[in-house]
Amino acid sequence: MAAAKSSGQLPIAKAINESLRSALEADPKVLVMGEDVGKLGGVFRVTDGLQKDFGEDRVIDTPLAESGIIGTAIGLALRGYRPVAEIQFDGFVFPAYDQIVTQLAKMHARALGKVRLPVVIRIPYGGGIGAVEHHSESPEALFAHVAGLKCVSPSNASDAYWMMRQAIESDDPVIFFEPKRRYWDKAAVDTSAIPAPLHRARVAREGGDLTLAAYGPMVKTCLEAAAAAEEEGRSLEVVDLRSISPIDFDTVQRSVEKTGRLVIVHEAPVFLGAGAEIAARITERSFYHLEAPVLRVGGFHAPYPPARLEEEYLPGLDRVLDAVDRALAY
Amino acid sequence: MAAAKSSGQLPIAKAINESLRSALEADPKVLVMGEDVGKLGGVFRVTDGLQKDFGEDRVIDTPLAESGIIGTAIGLALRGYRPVAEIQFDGFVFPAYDQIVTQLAKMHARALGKVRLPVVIRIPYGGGIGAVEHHSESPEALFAHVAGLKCVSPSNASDAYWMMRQAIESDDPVIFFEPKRRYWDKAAVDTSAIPAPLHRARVAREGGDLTLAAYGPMVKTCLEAAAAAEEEGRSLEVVDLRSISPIDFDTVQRSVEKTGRLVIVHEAPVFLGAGAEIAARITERSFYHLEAPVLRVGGFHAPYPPARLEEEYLPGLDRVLDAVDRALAY
Amino acid sequence: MTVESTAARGTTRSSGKRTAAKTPAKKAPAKRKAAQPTAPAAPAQPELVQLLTPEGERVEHPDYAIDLSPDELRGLYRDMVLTRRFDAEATSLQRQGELGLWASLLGQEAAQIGSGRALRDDDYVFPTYREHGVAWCRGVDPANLLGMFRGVNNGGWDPNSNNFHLYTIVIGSQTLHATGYAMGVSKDGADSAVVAYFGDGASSQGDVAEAFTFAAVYNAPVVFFCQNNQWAISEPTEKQSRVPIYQRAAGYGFPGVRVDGNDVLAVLAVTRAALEHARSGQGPMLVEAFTYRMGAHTTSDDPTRYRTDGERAAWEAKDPIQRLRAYLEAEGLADEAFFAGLEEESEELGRGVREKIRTMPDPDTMAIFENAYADGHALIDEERAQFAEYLASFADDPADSAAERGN
Amino acid sequence: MTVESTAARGTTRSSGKRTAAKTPAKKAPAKRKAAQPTAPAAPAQPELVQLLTPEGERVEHPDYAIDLSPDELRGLYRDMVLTRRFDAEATSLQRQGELGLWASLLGQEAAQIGSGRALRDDDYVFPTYREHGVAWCRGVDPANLLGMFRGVNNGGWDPNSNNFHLYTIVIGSQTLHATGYAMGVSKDGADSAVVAYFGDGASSQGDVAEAFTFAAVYNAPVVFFCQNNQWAISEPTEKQSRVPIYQRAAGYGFPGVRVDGNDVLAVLAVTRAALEHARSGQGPMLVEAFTYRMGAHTTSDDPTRYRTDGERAAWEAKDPIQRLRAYLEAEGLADEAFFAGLEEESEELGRGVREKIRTMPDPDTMAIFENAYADGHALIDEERAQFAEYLASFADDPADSAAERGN
Ligand SMILES: Cc1ncc(C[n+]2csc(CCOP(=O)(O)OP(=O)(O)O)c2C)c(N)n1
Ligand SMILES: Cc1ncc(C[n+]2csc(CCOP(=O)(O)OP(=O)(O)O)c2C)c(N)n1
Ligand SMILES: [Mg+2]
Ligand SMILES: [Mg+2]
Repeated sequence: MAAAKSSGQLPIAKAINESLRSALEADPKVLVMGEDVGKLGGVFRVTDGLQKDFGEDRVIDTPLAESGIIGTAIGLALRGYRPVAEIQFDGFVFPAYDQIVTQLAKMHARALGKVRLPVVIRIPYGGGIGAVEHHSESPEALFAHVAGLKCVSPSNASDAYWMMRQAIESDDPVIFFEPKRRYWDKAAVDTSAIPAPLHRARVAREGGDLTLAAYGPMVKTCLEAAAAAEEEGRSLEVVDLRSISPIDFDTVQRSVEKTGRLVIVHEAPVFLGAGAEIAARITERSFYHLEAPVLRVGGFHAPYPPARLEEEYLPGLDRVLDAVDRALAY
Repeated sequence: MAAAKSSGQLPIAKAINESLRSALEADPKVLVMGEDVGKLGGVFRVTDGLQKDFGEDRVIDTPLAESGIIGTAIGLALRGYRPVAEIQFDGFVFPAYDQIVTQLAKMHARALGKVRLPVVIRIPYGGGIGAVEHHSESPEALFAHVAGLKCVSPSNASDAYWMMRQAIESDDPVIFFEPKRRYWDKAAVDTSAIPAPLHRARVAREGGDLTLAAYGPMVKTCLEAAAAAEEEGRSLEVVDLRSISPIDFDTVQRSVEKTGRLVIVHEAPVFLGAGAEIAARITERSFYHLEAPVLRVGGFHAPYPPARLEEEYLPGLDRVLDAVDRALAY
Repeated sequence: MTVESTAARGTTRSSGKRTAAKTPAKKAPAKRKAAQPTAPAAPAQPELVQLLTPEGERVEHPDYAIDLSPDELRGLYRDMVLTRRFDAEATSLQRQGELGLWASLLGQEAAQIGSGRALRDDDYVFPTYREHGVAWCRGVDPANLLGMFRGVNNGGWDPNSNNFHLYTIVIGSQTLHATGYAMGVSKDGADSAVVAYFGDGASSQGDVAEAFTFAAVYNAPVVFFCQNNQWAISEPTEKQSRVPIYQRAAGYGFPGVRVDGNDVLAVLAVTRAALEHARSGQGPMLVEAFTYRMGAHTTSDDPTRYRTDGERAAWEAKDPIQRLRAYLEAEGLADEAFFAGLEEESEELGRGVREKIRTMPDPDTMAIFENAYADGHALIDEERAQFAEYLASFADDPADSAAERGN
Repeated sequence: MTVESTAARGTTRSSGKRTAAKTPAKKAPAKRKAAQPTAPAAPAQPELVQLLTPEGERVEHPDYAIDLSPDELRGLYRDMVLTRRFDAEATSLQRQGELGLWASLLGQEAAQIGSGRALRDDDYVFPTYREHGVAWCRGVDPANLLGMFRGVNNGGWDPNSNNFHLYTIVIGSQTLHATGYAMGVSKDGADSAVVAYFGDGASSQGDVAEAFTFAAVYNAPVVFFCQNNQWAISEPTEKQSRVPIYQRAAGYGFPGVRVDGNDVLAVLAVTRAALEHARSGQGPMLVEAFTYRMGAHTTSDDPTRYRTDGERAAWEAKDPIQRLRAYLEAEGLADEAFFAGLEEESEELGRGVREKIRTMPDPDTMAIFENAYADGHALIDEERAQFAEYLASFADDPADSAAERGN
């Protein structure tokens, strides 16, 4: 437990573990629940050791029923608890979709503000781990479109730690998208630092020629693309959005009005993905600053492919740089 | 039954009824199923009289369970049937969301094309009828984002008739969004005409100054706005998209490259709504033709309001014309 | 027409079918009994817990007993009468255009008052959209219930003021909320209980099954209270289950019982027992109240399309209010003054509701943007500001107003 | 290591706990029996249908009988042995990196072969992701099952070739497909039956409950076959239900039965009866096969985190293959030549699978865009074209290739 109080290099999975641990310690109302989160510590070990230390009453193995997990989490929140519910993989959140969009998202408004539902839903999401079907999806747009929810996705261990604490402290429901293929990426986590606001974007790398905007797993890809582009003499700015609902358009706009060009990258399908909204809104806000149309790099309008095709399917360095080339060609 | 074989003025609800009737007559594999679709004829009477004429075996009152309705429709389709499943109201589709996005949408690809799921899901959607919560939503973006589904929405009785026939004939799953507040709007339906392709947009009114793009219930609003604008000397072109997945971008692009300006209107929330995709893509396609950013008029990022506020919430003539003014001011 | 007229009419009309003598119901409970050769202690369905026959005769049940004072009995009667009156008032307000919709509880008064009066203050209720009688027992201002049906809000009372959650429209969802709440009660070490109301139709929803599973696995103190009113809009119960719904509980590992839902005494006794079961750490229980929706599903519904007058008539003979009145009268537990006073109180209630609803203000336009989030959201802030500016533009430029544009 | 070695080891190891004599299992079924004073006809759980004890002794059951020829008995044994061998081969292919994942059926051979061999050709199966033994019975090419675990497709065999639907990963969903399919069978007037496989964990999913409801209401000819292998990844069955799962059926209005899932004869008999029940118009039935997942949940799982060696050892004593072998040997129904021949056949099977998998081609990149739609979709066409152009650009301009950019 000492680790939680100090700084150090942590992988994202462990940073979330430490964050949950510190939240469980700080507030007796915080609960962790989900399938296999107890003894097993979750299939990614994100909740490793928590049940041992906080007991079965606070770290709860649930029946295999996602609607039941979220529905009872809502009931627990109504009773004054702050449940952090895990959905085992992105593709398994849909049985709970009704409870999330119809109940969790709307109950605060339905009650004219008289009840609050501080529920966090953790979803390991995205591809790149060579998994079978349903284990590699990026469904964030399906939640961000829905009013009443907030959606965030950290790209690094420090954000993972702090954003989880902030999500748990939020009185609104937060869908916490965990970039599963980056779970083992390490970074320094200063657990005593004062964190940036949960929904604020961050300029992860400065540049002048073009802005790359991304969140979660694609931030690393964009940073690598920016490094590669630098060798070709191009200076790319990388914005880590961190939050998908709300989106910090101000930060993106500032960057775009400096660079004049924007490429948005996400694993989720391009069609009606978060990039569509960013493109539309930034074009409206910065119409006279844009020297090229906002371009998007992301998934295709096809089911996530089998693992042997995912490397081609997922946006990588080359596809990002291809879009950069095209944007710069205007 | 004679009506189905002739032309005449029909309200949309009745046109769909006639379309279902003719499909049930034409193909013994067509089934109609859902809550209260039998004796009651559905809460909007869209299936009125069908059970009486085709029997309980083909027009099936189901248990009150949407996941069950879609899940068994999938099984029936695997057995060779062509089920048309009704979801009673937009807000009640979410319990079936998992079956729709995880099974219905993906099974054809999962089977490498070896099975087909010709399932139509009818959803009366949208607001404007003074209903209680969950009866006025526009969730189409949540389906259009998902590969494997097709989404359409007719704006008039003739399209309602023909598009339903085409949806039933499609070997892909089709989500058929019925503009419930226009159910009683009448138009001529020529049941012997050769229909346009299901996913083709239609220029509903020609104009030169600006393009309005809409689908379903908002087409009428846009046509009214265009008429009002004409009195002010402005010539608006109105594109009825008809299909939301796929979207006929070519038709929109042609119109925009003529007018130079585009306003998209839908009831669904603007944030990550279909308008975002159209704005992003048309801006990319027609970057040098656009004299103003693509503007969007739609719902806010808030739960659909109680009935006494819906008139203000819903895009109406004024909000459309306000956007037109803003677009023309560039 | 008095608030009790439906009951009276019902019994009168149907008593013709059930007895040779056409004596008005109120006057002749004994006659009706005489006309039925079977012992009143044996209800038609052996599995149905009953303590008061449709004719108003007290009978005993081996597992469930009740002993109420005259005051308590009159209280239950009063609750049912006032609830029915409120409900009738709401129906007529809908006809007058004051409400967009109303979901009447007509016929289900005993199921709701009986269960509602079994509750302690610290118990918590998760209703559907039809629990006006339970709301009454919880002390929720009836006018508050009308807000969502009028279209001024989507609920909007404070659930924690009366431990009565908001109405839930999406079928079955609330059973999971109730279960989660009950899990929280256990965690707190409290001995409160939770009641989840749902309908016969709702019993088909996956959420309800999941609620059964969670409640059983965590031994949560929740009573699942199913009002089987025979219909889910146009679908009879056979479209949801081919066995009695209460039997479902056993397969999840907790007891289920079917009670005569038109017998307020039996419902009270059974619900008390179920709550005690939950409270004492024995976990969930399922109560199926066998009752009847005497009116339309909602004011938008037309039940003549799917059911017969005869069916309704048969159920009117089992009217929950009428049978308690027959008992009160036969046992001399209430006099004319009581009934007259109640009549007046009903009128008063109706008048009060009418006035409140007619003066209920429409929400402010900008309320569209309120309460979507507890901690705010940048997009909503932006949209609120843009919309306010848009609205203000009409004030600036009257020539550009909606009226001008003919809308 | 032979294909039967797990079974042999298992029984040997655990027999020490169960009997004083350390005699190797194969040789001494009688001894083991003698060491257990209770009559072998009385299984530990009275509700469990058993026809062959763990020691390999034939017992009778009042409701379920079976009479198989020596050929049929040897056939069942062969099926189980080959299935286990295939499964072991897949596990080792995963360790060698040929598969991304494998979900082993080790221990569940009797549940799968017994039920699979009860089927007629025109019956239809909806499996989970673990029904390799059922697939074997249906004649699906074992190599086909590996495609999704290798990551070359998401299933991809033609379900209608063998009336064996694709594997379904999202828990419980397939029970509704099976029910709908069975509704279609009824509509067609056919007398086929449908089997929906699911797990103990799956029993908690709302979809499964909805499938029960639909099947009961429409009297669909579907057998719900639950392999209760005691675990849903790390969660024991108590986290899903507090009563035996087969009991759930009664609450939905159809029969449920628990069978010893490690007894291939009992599973065959019970499944035949259930299929006959469905076929003959009596509607659905639930079979709970009480068995054990002897291996990890999948090759990604580490069961030492949540269960003891002792538990596995206890179940190894009930090994499905070993008990049938004991019976065959004791009754003289199979000789050394049979076992040796089978050993060879197993090796052959393993070799064949190994070869097929190692030469299984990766899909073409452009397969990403195939089969998303049956009738095409403009957006996919556009994206396919753009992507093809993008890929072609590397060919045009090698200086701009991925290799150059260090990725
Ligand atoms: C998920 C969902 N599907 C459909 C509906 C539409 N609907 C409203 S009430 C109702 C019938 C409910 O029947 P029951 O549960 O028996 O309750 P009752 O109305 O009889 O009190 C239906 C289908 C809904 N509200 N929610
Ligand atoms: C809807 C859904 N939630 C979670 C998972 C992840 N998951 C895969 S298998 C499994 C356990 C299944 O247990 P059971 O039904 O008993 O089948 P078994 O694996 O034991 O054969 C879980 C939780 C899933 N595949 N689908
Ligand atoms: Mg009902
Ligand atoms: Mg299992």
